[in-house]
Amino acid sequence: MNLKEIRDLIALLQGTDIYEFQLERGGVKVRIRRGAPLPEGREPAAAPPRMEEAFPQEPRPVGAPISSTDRLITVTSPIVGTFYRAPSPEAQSFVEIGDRVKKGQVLCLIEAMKLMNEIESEADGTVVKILAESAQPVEYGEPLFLIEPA
Amino acid sequence: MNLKEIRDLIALLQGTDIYEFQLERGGVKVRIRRGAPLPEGREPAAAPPRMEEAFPQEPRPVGAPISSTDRLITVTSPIVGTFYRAPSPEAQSFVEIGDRVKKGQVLCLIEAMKLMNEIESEADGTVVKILAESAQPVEYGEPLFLIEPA
Amino acid sequence: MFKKILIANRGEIALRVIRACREMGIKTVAVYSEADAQSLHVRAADESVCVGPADAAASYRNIPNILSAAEITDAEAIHPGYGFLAEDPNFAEVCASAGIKFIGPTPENIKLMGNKAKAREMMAKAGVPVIPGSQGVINDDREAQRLARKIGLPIIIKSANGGGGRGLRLVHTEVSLPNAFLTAQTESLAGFGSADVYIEKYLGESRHIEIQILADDRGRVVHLGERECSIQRRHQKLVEESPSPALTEKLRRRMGDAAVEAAKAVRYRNAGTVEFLLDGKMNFYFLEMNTRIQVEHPVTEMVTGLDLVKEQILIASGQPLRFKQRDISYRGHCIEVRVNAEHPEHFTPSPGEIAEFIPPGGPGVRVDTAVYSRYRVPPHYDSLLAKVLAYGQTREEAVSRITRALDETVLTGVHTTIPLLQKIVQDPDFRRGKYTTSFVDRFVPRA
Amino acid sequence: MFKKILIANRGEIALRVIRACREMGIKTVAVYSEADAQSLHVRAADESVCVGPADAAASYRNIPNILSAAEITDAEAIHPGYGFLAEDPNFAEVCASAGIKFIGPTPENIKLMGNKAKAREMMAKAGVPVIPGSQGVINDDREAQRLARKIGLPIIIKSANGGGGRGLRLVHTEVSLPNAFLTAQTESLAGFGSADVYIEKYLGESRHIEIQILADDRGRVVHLGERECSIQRRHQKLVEESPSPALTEKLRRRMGDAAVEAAKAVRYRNAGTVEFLLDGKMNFYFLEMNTRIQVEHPVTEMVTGLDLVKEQILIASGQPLRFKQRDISYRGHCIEVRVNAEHPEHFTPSPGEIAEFIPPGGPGVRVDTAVYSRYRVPPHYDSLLAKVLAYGQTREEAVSRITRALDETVLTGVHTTIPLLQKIVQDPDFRRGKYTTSFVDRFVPRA
Repeated sequence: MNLKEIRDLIALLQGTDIYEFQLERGGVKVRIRRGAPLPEGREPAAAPPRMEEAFPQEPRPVGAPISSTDRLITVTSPIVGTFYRAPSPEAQSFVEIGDRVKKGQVLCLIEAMKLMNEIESEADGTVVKILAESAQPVEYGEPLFLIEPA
Repeated sequence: MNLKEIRDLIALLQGTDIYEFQLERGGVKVRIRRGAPLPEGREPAAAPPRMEEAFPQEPRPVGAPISSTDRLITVTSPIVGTFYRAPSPEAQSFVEIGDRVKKGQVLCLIEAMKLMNEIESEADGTVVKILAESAQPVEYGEPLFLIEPA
Repeated sequence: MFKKILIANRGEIALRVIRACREMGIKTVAVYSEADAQSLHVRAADESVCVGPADAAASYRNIPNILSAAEITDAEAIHPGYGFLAEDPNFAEVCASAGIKFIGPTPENIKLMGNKAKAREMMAKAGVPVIPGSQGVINDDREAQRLARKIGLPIIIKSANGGGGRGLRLVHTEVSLPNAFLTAQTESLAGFGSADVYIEKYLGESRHIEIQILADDRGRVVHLGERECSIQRRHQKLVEESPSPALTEKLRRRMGDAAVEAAKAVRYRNAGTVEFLLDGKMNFYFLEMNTRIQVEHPVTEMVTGLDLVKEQILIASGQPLRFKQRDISYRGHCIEVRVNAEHPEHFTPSPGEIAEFIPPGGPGVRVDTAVYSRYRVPPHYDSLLAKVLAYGQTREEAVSRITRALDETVLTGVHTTIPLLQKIVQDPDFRRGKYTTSFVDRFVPRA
Repeated sequence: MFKKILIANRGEIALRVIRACREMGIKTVAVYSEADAQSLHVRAADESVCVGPADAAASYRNIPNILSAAEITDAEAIHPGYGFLAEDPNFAEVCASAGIKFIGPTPENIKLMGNKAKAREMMAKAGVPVIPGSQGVINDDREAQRLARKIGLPIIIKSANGGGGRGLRLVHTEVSLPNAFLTAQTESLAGFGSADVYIEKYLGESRHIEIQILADDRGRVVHLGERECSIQRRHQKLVEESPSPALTEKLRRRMGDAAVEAAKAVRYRNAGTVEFLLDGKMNFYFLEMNTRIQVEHPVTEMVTGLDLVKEQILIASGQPLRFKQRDISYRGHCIEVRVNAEHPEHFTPSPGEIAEFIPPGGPGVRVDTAVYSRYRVPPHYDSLLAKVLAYGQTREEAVSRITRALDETVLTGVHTTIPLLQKIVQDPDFRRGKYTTSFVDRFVPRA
């Protein structure tokens, strides 16, 4: 199976209500699961903001890795506060995308109750993605960095 | 199995209530799961009668044939009233199980608003089962007789 | 007191009556159509009887089957709810002849008030103010023209057997009168089985205010204050409240007295509502009398603390009213909104399965509904899903609370009028209490 | 007035506070643990912040995270609800030092009333009747013995830092006293961090009656009448009502006055509850003061028409009370039942997914809940699913209505206390209003 086939397959599934699809080529094994696993219901009429629309379409799985592959490590915020990529506005960021980091190395600061808390890397690896913006609030469990372990 | 086959397969499943489908070609293995996967819920504790237990476990499909085979005709009550198998307490029943009946033949009386209403057979055939008891109330659509058509 | 009552209705009002019976220790019999076998009113009743197919004419309006259901279950009385057989004088009569108590007014009350022209005449005689117009039925366009000149245009031509705002013709110019008159007669004949029409002066921007009354067998009548029902679309009420933001204490007393006089004049019995039009100059006029419990009765319950359905049952069982006019007191303010299964802009009905329903709750909120998550709204009956009521110490609190209640209601799977109701209760004029029967027009695209 | 309030709680009380804020036009911030991401209070709030994992110690009791959440969302005030941080004087203090208004009493109020022995002493000084017993803490068993002889057995040994009935020892005989005293000290140290205990005479069959008070910054205090809370199991209230079937008008006034005196004596601020024991001879004694909004506060709301959470917010924002004692009026009767996710006989918690929930509704019924069909009740928090309240013109109507409401409630998938509550409200003694704190024993198998 090549990239084109996969692309075609994805296009094929797009817009259907199939929510699981498996394929094994060797002994020809197909598995299709369709129909929303959640109870379906027609969409309501466009309306002023209401509690029924209060949940984001895809609630962020708090504290869980958001990467598609399990190989990446997600560094999440252990506290609630304000995220800073650098020790001061003028200073350089602790890390940039592509930087190699060591376990225990400071990745960012989170200010909470007037105190700066250093957030350290949990493993050796490479910074693949920075998910929070400097000077923005972060909640508990919010993903901050994706690290590809060395 | 190629993309076209898969596409056909998906088209086939679209609009059905199959929610899981498995196929193994080697040893010919098919698995189809259909009907909504009902979310499980633990049984409630034994409790005093409450509305939550008010529905019978298997609500009688009103007005629908209750026989397992579609060949039988169900004569249902077209009105609400009291069912009588005979014209008077001393008289013989209009019909018994095993009797052959003709279309239009009176099968029973239903008393409603002090009036006796004759209920007739909808077809020629044999009385297979009598489902209501004499002098007992019947509601609209309640099955009264099963007739095996001649 | 009755031991068992049959409820000849469905939906939230059937459940409402069952609740009253349960609290009074009275057994209940639900009737239902084949489309309603899984309905909450069936689930809530002690017994239930299927009385016909989905079509209401063959089930909920099927008098022989409903009476037979009462007979086979030994029900001593029938509560008709609203709609269906509630205002059918024939049904009330047949109940009486079958020895089953009809929980509502006498057949004569229903018959008289069903004839709007006659009712109008009767009220005028009793000294209740009526809108300037004809005395009884008008038979030809010449007569209509003479009257129009006397009372002045514009005028409304109404069917004597219509009601609830159905079968109206508004006439602005004399030249259009003859044609309009003929059309009104034809429509009346087609719609209500009689060509009888009558004429009233059109009063322009006005309010629709109704007075709830209770009358016992001994001729004692009390009123329970007013409900303001001006928020309507095509004479279908959407929002009701009590007290009315328009009434002064004095006017309230005068309208209450007039309603009591109206009820006494026709020897009315049980619960009823006298509808008045209140014009821009604060003059009020008798419109019609509704001879049933009304959809919006909970508004009155919230401010008086009374249970109107229980009072209906007590009266029907022959008990005298337990209170005098001076015992009735009002507290706070209540607003009701009607959540219908309709598209909020085009008002097309929207039956189907409710995916999720989380009703509002908390302080001051009452919900009357027979729907629930995964309930399938049948296409055969009216579109009312739920009545949501908010009580507040003040009108301001009631308004903020009904707004909050609507915002927190989760009801998906079908279209509902919630978005329209949200717009209404957030409208600055509504918040100020400044509105007339034309208020809803601003939210509804012209047809 | 505050523009934004953070609610440091979850479940129905968080929703309750959000409702009050919405009605007042105040923005809300919900905090939640990872286990509560799909909770209704999160859905209902304008903003939400995850403050920790499921374990409440690391989330709902996590002071730094909750204060940070207030800071990053610019919330000006925090409502603590009940439980969690509501009666933590340290939290109230830290809020003050962070410039965030704590919606509740002063840290001093909380600290003082948290020490039951001290509170007792203070109340006795202020002239509020206290149960005969020790003045402050008792330090050794000899002292305990002397006191027991003076006031007479049986006595109860209580932890000074306990409360809500936790950490009690009932002593019937002098010979068992020394041992019981030692055990009580040990348990108090283990359970509440201090070996301080005090002693009260055991009064036998009695009622638990509490008075709701409101106090503003200017020292004005009013009471809102009583709640009868004698229906308890192991000091957990199951059913509450107002008015109490036991009180006379005179006794009500005396207890109300005593509660106001108690609040004034400690310069109390915001909403609070003074709990009294009422013995068989109609003598009442101060038990403790709860320095928070209570689970059962809606009972008072139903009979007074007030919104207690709004009053809390108004007081916290510095506004004076809007009414005097004579402006408070009572109407009708209200009964509340607590529906818990517990086995109705063994009281083991029953978390899990609710299959179907159809709350009761209709006249006089209020439901405060944060659960809905398919909601998963997490195993981490208290078991309260819903508070169901019934209002009636009379106690009789309220009793028949709460019975009806329980009967019609559909709540499947988890075990609930509904069957027990049904038995309680149908009990002839309950119906007569004749019960004491030992009432529930008859329904509960002995351990």
